[in-house]
Amino acid sequence: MPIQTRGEVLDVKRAGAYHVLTLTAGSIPDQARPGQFVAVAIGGGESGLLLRRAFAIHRVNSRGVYGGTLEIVVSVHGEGTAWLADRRRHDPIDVVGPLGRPFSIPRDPINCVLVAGGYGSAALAMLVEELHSRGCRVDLVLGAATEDKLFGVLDSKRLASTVTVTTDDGSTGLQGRVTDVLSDVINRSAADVIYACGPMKMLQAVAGVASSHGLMSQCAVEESMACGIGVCMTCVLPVIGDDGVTRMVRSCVEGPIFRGDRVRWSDIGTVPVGTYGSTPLVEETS
Amino acid sequence: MPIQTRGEVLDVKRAGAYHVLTLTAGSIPDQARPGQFVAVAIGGGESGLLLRRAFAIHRVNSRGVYGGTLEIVVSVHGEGTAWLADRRRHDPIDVVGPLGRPFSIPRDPINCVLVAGGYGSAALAMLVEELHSRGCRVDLVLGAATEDKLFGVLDSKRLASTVTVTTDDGSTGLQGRVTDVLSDVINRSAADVIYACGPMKMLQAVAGVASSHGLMSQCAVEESMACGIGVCMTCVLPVIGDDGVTRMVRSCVEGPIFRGDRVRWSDIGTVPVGTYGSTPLVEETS
Amino acid sequence: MTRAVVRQHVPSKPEREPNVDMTARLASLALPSPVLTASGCSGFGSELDGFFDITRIGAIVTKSVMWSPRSGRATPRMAETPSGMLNSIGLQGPGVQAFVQKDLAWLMERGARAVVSIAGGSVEEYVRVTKFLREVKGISALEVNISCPNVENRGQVFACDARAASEVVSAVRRAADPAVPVFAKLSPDVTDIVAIADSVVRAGADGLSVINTLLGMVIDTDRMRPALGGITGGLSGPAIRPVAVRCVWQIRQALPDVPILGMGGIRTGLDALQFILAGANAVSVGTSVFNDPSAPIRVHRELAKALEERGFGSVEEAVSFAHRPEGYEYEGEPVE
Amino acid sequence: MTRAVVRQHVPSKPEREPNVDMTARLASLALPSPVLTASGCSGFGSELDGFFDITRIGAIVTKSVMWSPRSGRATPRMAETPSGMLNSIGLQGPGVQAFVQKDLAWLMERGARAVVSIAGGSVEEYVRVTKFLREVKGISALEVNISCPNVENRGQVFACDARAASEVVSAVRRAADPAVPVFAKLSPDVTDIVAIADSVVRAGADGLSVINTLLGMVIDTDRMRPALGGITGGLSGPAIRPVAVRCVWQIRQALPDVPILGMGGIRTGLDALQFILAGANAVSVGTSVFNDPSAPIRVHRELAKALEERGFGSVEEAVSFAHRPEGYEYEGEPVE
Ligand SMILES: Cc1cc2nc3c(=O)[nH]c(=O)nc-3n(C[C@H](O)[C@H](O)[C@H](O)COP(=O)(O)OP(=O)(O)OC[C@H]3O[C@@H](n4cnc5c(N)ncnc54)[C@H](O)[C@@H]3O)c2cc1C
Ligand SMILES: Cc1cc2nc3c(=O)[nH]c(=O)nc-3n(C[C@H](O)[C@H](O)[C@H](O)COP(=O)(O)OP(=O)(O)OC[C@H]3O[C@@H](n4cnc5c(N)ncnc54)[C@H](O)[C@@H]3O)c2cc1C
Ligand SMILES: Cc1cc2nc3c(=O)[nH]c(=O)nc-3n(C[C@H](O)[C@H](O)[C@H](O)COP(=O)(O)O)c2cc1C
Ligand SMILES: Cc1cc2nc3c(=O)[nH]c(=O)nc-3n(C[C@H](O)[C@H](O)[C@H](O)COP(=O)(O)O)c2cc1C
Ligand code: FES
Ligand code: FES
Repeated sequence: MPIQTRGEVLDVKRAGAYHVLTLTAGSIPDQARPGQFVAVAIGGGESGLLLRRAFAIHRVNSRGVYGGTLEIVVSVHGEGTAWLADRRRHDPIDVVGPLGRPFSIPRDPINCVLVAGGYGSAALAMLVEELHSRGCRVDLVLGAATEDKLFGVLDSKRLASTVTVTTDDGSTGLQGRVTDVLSDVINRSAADVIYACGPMKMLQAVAGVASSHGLMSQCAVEESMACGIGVCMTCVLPVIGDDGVTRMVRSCVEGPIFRGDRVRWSDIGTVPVGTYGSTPLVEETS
Repeated sequence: MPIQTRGEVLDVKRAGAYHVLTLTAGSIPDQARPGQFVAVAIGGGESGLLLRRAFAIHRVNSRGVYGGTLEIVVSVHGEGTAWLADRRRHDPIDVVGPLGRPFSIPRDPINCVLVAGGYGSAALAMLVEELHSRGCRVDLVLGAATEDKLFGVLDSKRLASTVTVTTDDGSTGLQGRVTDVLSDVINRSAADVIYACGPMKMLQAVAGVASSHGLMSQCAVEESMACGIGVCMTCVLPVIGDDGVTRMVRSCVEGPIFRGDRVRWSDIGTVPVGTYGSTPLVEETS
Repeated sequence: MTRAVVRQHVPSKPEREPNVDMTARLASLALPSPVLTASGCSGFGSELDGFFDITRIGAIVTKSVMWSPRSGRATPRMAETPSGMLNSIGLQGPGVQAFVQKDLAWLMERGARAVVSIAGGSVEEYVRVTKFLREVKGISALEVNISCPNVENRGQVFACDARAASEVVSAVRRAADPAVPVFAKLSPDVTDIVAIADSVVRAGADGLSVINTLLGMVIDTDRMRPALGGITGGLSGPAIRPVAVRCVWQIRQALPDVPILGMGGIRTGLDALQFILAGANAVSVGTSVFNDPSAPIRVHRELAKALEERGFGSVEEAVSFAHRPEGYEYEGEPVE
Repeated sequence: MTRAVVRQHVPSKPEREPNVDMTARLASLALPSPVLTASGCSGFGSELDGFFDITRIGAIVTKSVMWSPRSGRATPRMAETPSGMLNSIGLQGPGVQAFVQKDLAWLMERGARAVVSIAGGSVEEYVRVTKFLREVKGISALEVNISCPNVENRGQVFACDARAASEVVSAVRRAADPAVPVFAKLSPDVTDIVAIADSVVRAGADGLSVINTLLGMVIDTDRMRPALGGITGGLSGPAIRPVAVRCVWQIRQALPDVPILGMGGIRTGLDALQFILAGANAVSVGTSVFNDPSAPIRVHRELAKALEERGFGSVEEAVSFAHRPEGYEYEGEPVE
């Protein structure tokens, strides 16, 4: 069960374009599984920013000097992330987590390809460890617009069999997109399953490549979330259920990990015709 | 002319119940005169507290290592003052000032009694220096509810001829109110004029004592202010003009220093009958 | 309106429970706390139960439910705004049948009180939902969300027209179990909320929920289009609190005896106290739950403490206290 | 509504002036900037002139002036609220004669443009003020503050009734110098703001100022009474921005050609851009001045930069741009 806890910032480090924050966070580190996230409150009592911000749990350390700690990787985007990047050691911080369903972990030691765009790799670090500890082969594909927006390349090399890097501008690695190299990596590694985290467009493309190879993909999506705990219905996207019916599904509690072949990527931002409960001719408020 | 400047917190010290903040503040320290105040913005860009908070300028140092600096004395009251008390060295801070009209300074070296309640003494420090430098005799009366709410007693002893202290609970000095001792001090020091800063009720009482001795008093009032610069009309109180007519006068630009005999103390919070422009039978919005 | 003789501020020690009767009387209900959740901000209760014991607050007000399952609107469904947010969920929900079988059953079994919020696109739909709920035992109250477009009248929102609002409320009142109080939830987006309040009370509402969201809009300055899939959305959160308190005050002035469930931007116990002093018999905590999932129980605690410090022996004594006549002065003013 | 062909985001160097024509066309006016002050939030201009050159913004909108001097309401006149504030000033002012002799004369001599806001308790008072102002040369526009209680109709606010609002506006339009545009300032506290907008435009308004404050209230939880001397007050600041943007959007949808001066919670250039994209031809910055006395000129600068980054060559191209049809897509979406 998720908890709410008042922790403390232990450290803020720059890593390329990102800020890595280490936080104490009660029992969250003990509970956290790969793919889960936390929701962080922004500002103090005087804050006009009401909604928590969601961040993948990058790493946990359940037995540090300060009790359990966790790391998040913050890309500054708007006011909330700017505030976080501005934190200093010992600042208080209010965290809810762990949230969402984790990645499914294979029982057998199979071959896994993990694909990340930008800070998406932050969400994969714990997964790499877990898969590795289960004897899986892990091949990584990391992409970003520019070199400074890559995250965790060096770190990944420790446990992954291969790490392939792409950048849009060719500032490092291969010039291009992760999907330009994905098929090759899949073939080379004889992949059994794909894990992915990154921008929606990338996930869509990765899910497509996976399907074309007949592979299952698990994608960590990012939808705007007001509550993060399943009570507000803002974070939905159209997902096809086991019964073949499309539903508007909450990504905070039923995700953020979805099977790539189940998300109706092209229809995100719409309620596709035939969605369960859709009444296209009537419009209602709130 | 007041300016707006982005300064930095250089120091935060506790002093009894108060926090003394030292700020860099552009050219404000150079311009500031005794009795003027600054208006400080609360919170960063994410702040939901829109209105600046007003603080008397306690001291200035126009040639410090960091350029001009000023001190304010903060009594924690609500969210805004709590935020200020929480500042740390090098935090940015946005200051507008110097605001308001200063105390009138006598041309001749006369005898002055200064009365302060609580943190009101913060507003009198520069005045003491100024009066002293002009050869005035200065006698101080400082009162507060309890000892920790007295401010600047020791400091005052340096330049004042006498310092009389009262507390409501008798925890230090004489038990009672400043007005219990004021007549004595006036007589003892052969006072020519009274200066006062503190809660409205105290000012009213001091103005009364001054009048009963036939003395002029200058009182620094505290009204809720939305703008502090004269554009909003929230900070008014009923003041009798030279023409004998009562007007609702802006305390931010026409005050905060008023002659004690001109403020209609008992009528604060009302628009007294006969006030210029009052139309008691009609109610209008905004 | 009960008037209390107010005693001096009594600073309370944090450890012990404040000595205040927190029972809220809301129409025929007696709830153990005057703090409820708000419809659409607490799902059907189960998610919050992990953060605090939901049986300890007044009630869970469930997400407005319609007759059929509904997919709701396209995303984006939210936009953050200064001290608030916009939402355009479009009443996504399972339909009343699945709601009763699954969600309401869970709440009942859990021992929590449920105020069931209902919605409809026509008077007929409201009645159908109400009749279905009539067969369910244990519902504390119905809250009628009338901020829905009337499909039979060019989508005009029921709550914005005294006649349409009264029609819905009177039909629901007639269809519902007579023992279950019916609350009408008012929209602030009207010229005269007192007139609407008066009409729905005449139409049979046992109480009023005040207020629903304000109609608002954000333009996404990157896409240069409305930020929400639904174009406009409902504004909620502390930003709207002054409007909500004003609505409660005005209605209490005009209707001294009507039970009022106040809401709009409540974040702390003192915020809740504002509503109660203005005339609310109980309050709902909505958007603040997104910031602090245990906000309802924290608000309850803070409110109990604030009431005790002000010398009230019960919530009821504080209800409408800010309306007391001029002479009736409060003694406990803090001394400098 | 001018539609622009939008070019790619052009990151601008901070040093040079953005290459954007900032002329605002508002009825017959051509102002050098689309950023104005808001009535009641900038006095009569002189105090702000110390913080920035007031001749560089579109205009100073002066505090609403009535026929006679007015003392205004009792204090407290303000209460801070989340991301906003309440005020109940009660139109304190010098009366139109002293205003013209002293304040307006100063503004004219200073070379600033003045939009003069007028108020009244009756149609007759509005007309009297207007006739007096007709003799004064150099006024850029009149803004008619119709959020005043009508003393002849039990204090009902003119702005809340289409007929009363139209009567005032048509009388002012007839009494004013025909060369001076008359703007009617609308209240958001109505069920249907488009209906009011439509009426006052039919009554002769050359443009609309959208919006005035929302009616709100704060209870002081220490005194346990309404915080304001005036009991209720007007809510302003960023808190109300989504309501204001929605009002501008709705009016622009219904009245494609009416000049709109948008306002309500504008703090930054991107906030101003929201209003312009939603349909405002120019904007007023009100409450934010209290936070940042040079906000109007900063908003002007930030807006110019934001327009250039989005590929607009002029303010005018951006007006109503968020209403463009679906197919008309924006090319400059940021790439990850
Ligand atoms: C499950 C999940 C995991 C995430 N993990 C990370 C991570 O590890 N590192 C990281 O840098 N970012 C992550 N994000 C995105 C991050 O939450 C947003 O960048 C952040 O909320 C933006 O806040 P802001 O105040 O800076 O931006 P603003 O644009 O000012 O935010 C305004 C509102 O929109 C919401 N919002 C804006 N962008 C996003 C977005 N991309 N996703 C969700 N909500 C958004 C905000 O939460 C806020 O409510 C994650 C998002 C989700 C849903
Ligand atoms: C000219 C002047 C000089 C002052 N000098 C000092 C000083 O030297 N030291 C000091 O500690 N305080 C001083 N004050 C009072 C100080 O401004 C308030 O205590 C402070 O604004 C309270 O803010 P808050 O957010 O903590 O309280 P809140 O009650 O949360 O504030 C809410 C709103 O009310 C206003 N407000 C509340 N109390 C006061 C008050 N007493 N006076 C004016 N506005 C108020 C705030 O500015 C804010 O807008 C002075 C006030 C004025 C007008
Ligand atoms: C995400 C969200 C969904 C809501 N859904 C409903 C709803 O289904 N029915 C309803 O009556 N009110 C709904 N509301 C309105 C709230 O119940 C409440 O009246 C309003 O938000 C004001 O209270 P608050 O500021 O505490 O949130 C919703 C509000 C939000 C923020
Ligand atoms: C202190 C104050 C005084 C105001 N006085 C007037 C006024 O005299 N006439 C008027 O038309 N509007 C008045 N307003 C409303 C503003 O002009 C503006 O319409 C409203 O505040 C919304 O804009 P904002 O959020 O930018 O302040 C006043 C607002 C404030 C805060
Ligand atoms: S974010 Fe509220 S339900 Fe998912
Ligand atoms: S505080 Fe605005 S006029 Fe004085």
